[in-house]
Amino acid sequence: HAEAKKDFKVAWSIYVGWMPWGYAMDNGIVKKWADKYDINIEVVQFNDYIEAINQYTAGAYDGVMATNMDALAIPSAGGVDSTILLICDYSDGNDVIILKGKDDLADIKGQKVNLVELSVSHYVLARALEKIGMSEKDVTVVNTSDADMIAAWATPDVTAMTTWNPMAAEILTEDNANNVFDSSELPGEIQDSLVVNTQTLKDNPAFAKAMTGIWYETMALMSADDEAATAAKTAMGVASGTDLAGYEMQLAATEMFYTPQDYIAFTEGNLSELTTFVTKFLFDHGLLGQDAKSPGYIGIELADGTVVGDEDNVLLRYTTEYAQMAADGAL
Amino acid sequence: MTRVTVENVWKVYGDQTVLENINFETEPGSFIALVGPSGCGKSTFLRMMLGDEAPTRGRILIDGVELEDEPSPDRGVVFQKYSVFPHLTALQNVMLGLEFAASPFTGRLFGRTKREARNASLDMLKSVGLTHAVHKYPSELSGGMQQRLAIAQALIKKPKILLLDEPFGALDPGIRNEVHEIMLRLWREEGMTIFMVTHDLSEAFKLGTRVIAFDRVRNRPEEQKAYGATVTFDLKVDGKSAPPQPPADVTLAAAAQ
Amino acid sequence: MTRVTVENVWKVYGDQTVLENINFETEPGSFIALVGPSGCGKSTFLRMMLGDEAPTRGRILIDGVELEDEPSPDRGVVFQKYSVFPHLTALQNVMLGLEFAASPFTGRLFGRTKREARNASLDMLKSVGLTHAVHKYPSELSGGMQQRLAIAQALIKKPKILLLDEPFGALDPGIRNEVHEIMLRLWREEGMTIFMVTHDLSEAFKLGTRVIAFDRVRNRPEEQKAYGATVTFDLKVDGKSAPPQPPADVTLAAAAQ
Amino acid sequence: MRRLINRRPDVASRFGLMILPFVIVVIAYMVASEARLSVNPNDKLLPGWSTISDAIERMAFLPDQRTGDYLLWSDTLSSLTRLGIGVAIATLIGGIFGILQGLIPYFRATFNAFTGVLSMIPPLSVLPILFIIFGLGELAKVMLVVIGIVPFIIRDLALRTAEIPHEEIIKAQTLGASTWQIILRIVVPQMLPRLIDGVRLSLGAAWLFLIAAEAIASDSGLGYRIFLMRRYLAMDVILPYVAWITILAFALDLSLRLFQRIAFRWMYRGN
Amino acid sequence: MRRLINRRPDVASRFGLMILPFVIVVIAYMVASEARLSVNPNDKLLPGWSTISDAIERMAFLPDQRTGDYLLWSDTLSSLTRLGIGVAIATLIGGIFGILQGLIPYFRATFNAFTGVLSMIPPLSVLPILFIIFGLGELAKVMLVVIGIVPFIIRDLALRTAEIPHEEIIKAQTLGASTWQIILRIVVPQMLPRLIDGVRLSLGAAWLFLIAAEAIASDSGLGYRIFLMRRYLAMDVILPYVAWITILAFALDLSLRLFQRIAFRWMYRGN
Ligand SMILES: Nc1ncnc2c1ncn2[C@@H]1O[C@H](COP(=O)(O)OP(=O)(O)OP(=O)(O)O)[C@@H](O)[C@H]1O
Ligand SMILES: Nc1ncnc2c1ncn2[C@@H]1O[C@H](COP(=O)(O)OP(=O)(O)OP(=O)(O)O)[C@@H](O)[C@H]1O
Ligand SMILES: [Mg+2]
Ligand SMILES: [Mg+2]
Repeated sequence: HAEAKKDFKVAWSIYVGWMPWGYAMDNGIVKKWADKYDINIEVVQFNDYIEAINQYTAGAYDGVMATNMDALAIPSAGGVDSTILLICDYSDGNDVIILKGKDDLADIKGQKVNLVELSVSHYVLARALEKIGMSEKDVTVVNTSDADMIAAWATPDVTAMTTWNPMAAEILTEDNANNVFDSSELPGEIQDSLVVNTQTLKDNPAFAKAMTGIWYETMALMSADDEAATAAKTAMGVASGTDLAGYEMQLAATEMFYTPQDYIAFTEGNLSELTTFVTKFLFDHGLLGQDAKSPGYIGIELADGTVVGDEDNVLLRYTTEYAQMAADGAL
Repeated sequence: MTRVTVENVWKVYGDQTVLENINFETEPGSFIALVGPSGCGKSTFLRMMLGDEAPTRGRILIDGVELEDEPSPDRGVVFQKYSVFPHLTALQNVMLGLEFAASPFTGRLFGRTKREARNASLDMLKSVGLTHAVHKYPSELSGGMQQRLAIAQALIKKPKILLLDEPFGALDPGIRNEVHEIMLRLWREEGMTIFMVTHDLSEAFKLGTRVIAFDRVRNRPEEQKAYGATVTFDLKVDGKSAPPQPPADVTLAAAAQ
Repeated sequence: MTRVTVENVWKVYGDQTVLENINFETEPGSFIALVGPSGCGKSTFLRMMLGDEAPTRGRILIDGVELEDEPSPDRGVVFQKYSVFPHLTALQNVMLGLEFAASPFTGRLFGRTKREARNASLDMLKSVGLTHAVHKYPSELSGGMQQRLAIAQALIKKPKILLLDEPFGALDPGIRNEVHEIMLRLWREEGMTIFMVTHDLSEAFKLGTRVIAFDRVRNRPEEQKAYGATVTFDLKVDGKSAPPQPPADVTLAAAAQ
Repeated sequence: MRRLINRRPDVASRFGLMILPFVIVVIAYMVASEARLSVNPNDKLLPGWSTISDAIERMAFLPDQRTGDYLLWSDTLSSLTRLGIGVAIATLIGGIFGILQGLIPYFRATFNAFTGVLSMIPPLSVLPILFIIFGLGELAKVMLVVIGIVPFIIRDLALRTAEIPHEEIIKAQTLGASTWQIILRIVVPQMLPRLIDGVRLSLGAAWLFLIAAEAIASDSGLGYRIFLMRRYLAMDVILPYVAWITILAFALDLSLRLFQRIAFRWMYRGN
Repeated sequence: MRRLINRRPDVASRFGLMILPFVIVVIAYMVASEARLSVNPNDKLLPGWSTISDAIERMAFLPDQRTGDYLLWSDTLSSLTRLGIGVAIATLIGGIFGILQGLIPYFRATFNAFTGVLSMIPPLSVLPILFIIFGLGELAKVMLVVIGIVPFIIRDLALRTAEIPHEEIIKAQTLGASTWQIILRIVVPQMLPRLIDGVRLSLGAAWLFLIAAEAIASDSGLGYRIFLMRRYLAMDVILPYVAWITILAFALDLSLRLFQRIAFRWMYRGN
């Protein structure tokens, strides 16, 4: 059912790499680009990341900020054909395994690990254990709400934790907290992306163009080395509940894709290998659906058109088409 | 003037027969006092008169027409308690019946009709001696005043029949006498038929033109369920101003269980 | 045998004087009937006798010793309502007083002491005619039975003084007569002093050896607050079996307000 | 020695006793805070008074750097608006359904079991469905409050309505009232104060659901702020917010009670 | 035509009316589900019956691949244990404080205002402090339930205790009872059934807090599972879990009521 529409809603939640969306909404960048293409775009902030993805999956939103892993496990596994329009950043140290009083990852054996179950943290833990020849069977996972990580750390019961920034940074200021593994050892595996409904995208290229325009204009603004950039980053820091310094610290653990070229170059790298790590994790945890017989149950179409996994069940796609337009100045 | 005919009325709750085979007919303008031991079914009988309950067998006729099967303004009632509305002042309580009749949708009157209803109600309150309390809420009135208010409230609808269920049972003896006088006067003026349930035999004989007693005839335990109370005596009282002496042949058993 | 002396007792609530200048002394073994209009302070007086309230001025002496300032077992009480404990059977209600005395910590008796308390209680229940109902809960008893139970419960503590606040006000006339007889018998047997508040003058004269009426003397609105009720008549009744006729010189005003 | 049960504190000691537990809590907090701060001067869990008062000043009396709002007040406005609308809707629905359910046998037969079952469902567990049905704007938050408290209000009011003495209903009918007139002139006026009682009883739950809704999808409100700050364990902000919510809850309760006293004098006249 | 208020459905139509709203809800669900599934056969929001019954079979009757547990039952056991312990503790504390607060003037003067304030604090907002005091294990979850419902139970019971007719207390004293004996023999036995009423009224809140606690830090329990499944919008699991919680809540309520009837016959004898 091909139908062009005028009103679009995109959901985002507070995370270092996505703060620019809020800034763009507050400062007229969204409106400017929407007007340019004669559409309306509302960028809506969610307090709860999962609720944002659920809303998108249920069809209430046209786009959402999500990691590649969650995009695959929630909308794609739920039959909603989704496209990664652009990758905002990848986690380069934002996700951290922290041990209390110990400084070697191997010491995690036998401990209870507090983390948000089935989230990126869980993935980082699984990958880290894999790297040192252990598996999840060697630890006990305790599901803990992200909002309570810091308070949880302060209790004596909690000795091991996997979480992300800003909580991780906050916890690491404690003397007994040691970073034993972080996502900088998994470069590119955790991609924070703008995910949109594939059908909507097909029917409304203007929407994709506007979103791409918004993003790279905001990126240009904040990556410059001037007062405007500082002001923008200060605003983003405050909006996420910290300040400029805190926000800069989080940015340091994030590989932002400030330009379309960064993104395009990334997709031309080992993306297909990276996705297999993710699909394996999801398959192992039963998150590809009850019908999934192999990690490749859901096909993932890369930017160059190749498909990882089942070609007949492609439900997640990467596209660089619009980033390329941005790179070419064609928006 | 109204004639009530009770024909072979039975009332059974589940497997418990409460009343059996009640038969009588009243003269127009009678004041019937109903007496009987506690639990014998006096209130049940009044509820049937009201149309709140239906007889299990038999029927009740008013002027030859069978009773409506739900309460209606031709049969007013005064209970021992909860007879007036606590959220309305005395005046509002009395006006209520007039408002219901004249204003089906809002249940309230305005302007001239309201003034008329108000005046009629004030007259009625005056005749029960509540002129000084028209703007008080029931919780501010004494028990006797509340019962007088309840009577005024019922009378303003000019019911053909007035049903009273132990209306004065909770009052002090002195106050009770006062209310008796008012009651008798209103009864004479309005010419309606009154049924009054009471536990007090002297009250029954003082007010009633006829005293009817309900009682169970069969009282052995195994008979308790199957048999109910019926009319055990029925006596015309002549000369209403006679002293409140029960006639010698009437046993007190009916009032004391 | 107990002598109660009431000396110049006043009771004031806030700025409302309820009782003023009450003075009398009772003979040992009296049965005092207290009458008076509603709200005149009869219950307040009983509460002071109980020690539940303190007199604002004056004092009450028992055999020359000032009252304890809280309820104690030498003064038993029966109220019109809530006099027995709904969660205990008749027998348990009566045993309770014995258990309190003998078992400070658990409030319960076991073994032999329990059997003794039980037998004493059964005797007491028998003397008020409740032998067949010893294992029933109060909600299963009629009003008259509940009041007899309350009396038994109070008497088992052998109080010097028994205080009754309209104990029979809610009972049917027939039942009331029965309980009167029981009451008189127990009073004679136990030889205690009884204070009974009642609204019913004939009851007062039937049971009392002395009838004391409280009433306000000054009733003008501006005097309402400053002046309370006091003793307006005080009459010895001789010959307890005399018919319940109030003496000619006593106005009924005290009972009817 | 009088029995403990008969001893009553005088006015002065009553006041002293009343503030005693509060004083103890404050002292306990101070001691614990002191202890933690002496180990780690940057401890965020139990901040000292000065940190807290700084935070209060920042939130309540200085404009936010980003938006220029005074955050405490704009959060309060958002939350109270949602709460107010939610409670108002719940009161309206609860009032209508409660009265009909308590009064009309056919209505009761239809809805009694249904509201019973509804009241047993924990609303938090059906949040995703609520958000889909009501979208994610203000409506969803308001509706969570409504759905959270309306079954209670209905059931409470239906019980109260059924407690109206049967005599009153009969009496009204002998005065010629129709069902509609009975509802309008007899039942509603007597049930309004009870409805307020029901609303007062459910205010606690209403706050709970409001905070839960704001925690999940919102960008302003007291609950939003608390959950945002929890990510940083900024107890210096959270504690004053909690205290503020408590004060607001108290004030709401009090004003409902006052309103009840003033609007329904008949309940309080006489005895 | 009789007035609507006087018309009563007979047994058959009463039953029909009772199930009517449930039938309507089920049909509405089926229609909506059908509509969504026809657009996207993998839709997770409103799964069809077969998907749901598969999920029920998987959760209730097949062992989990990873742990070998039957998840529904192990979750139920965890949750009911926590709920049971929490409610039991709250009942004990609420019983003791409620009775003392209702009966002893000095106690009331000390704690009345305090429990009033406590009951206004939304417990979810002070979670970090609870974690510090009670850790993050089972204790914390149980304590959240306790703290969530205990102020209500105390206040409810204190009110009920204060409603015991003054005459009874006086009478007990004239029978020679000390304060302790009054509590033991007069007040406690009469308040136990009321306490059960209070507990029944607070069961809804108890479930809510249990679910919230399990959502925050847990590795089993009904609330844990619902919030974990929420991550994947697995409504095929969430809906049966919600239904199951509703059934459990009903069963608990019913068994408390039955217990009350059996244990406190004196309340139900006679009239
Ligand atoms: N709705 C009912 N269902 C079953 N039994 C009932 C019902 N109403 C009354 N009864 C029974 O019918 C009998 C008569 O009750 P009723 O109230 O008419 O007595 P009464 O003569 O008015 O007694 P009292 O003098 O105490 O008011 C009683 O045994 C009562 O238990
Ligand atoms: N605790 C109190 N505080 C203030 N006023 C009180 C209190 N107790 C009683 N009163 C007032 O004292 C007066 C006497 O009351 P009391 O109950 O003693 O009257 P009574 O003679 O027993 O009346 P009744 O015959 O109606 O029982 C009344 O006006 C009452 O309002
Ligand atoms: Mg009756
Ligand atoms: Mg009195």
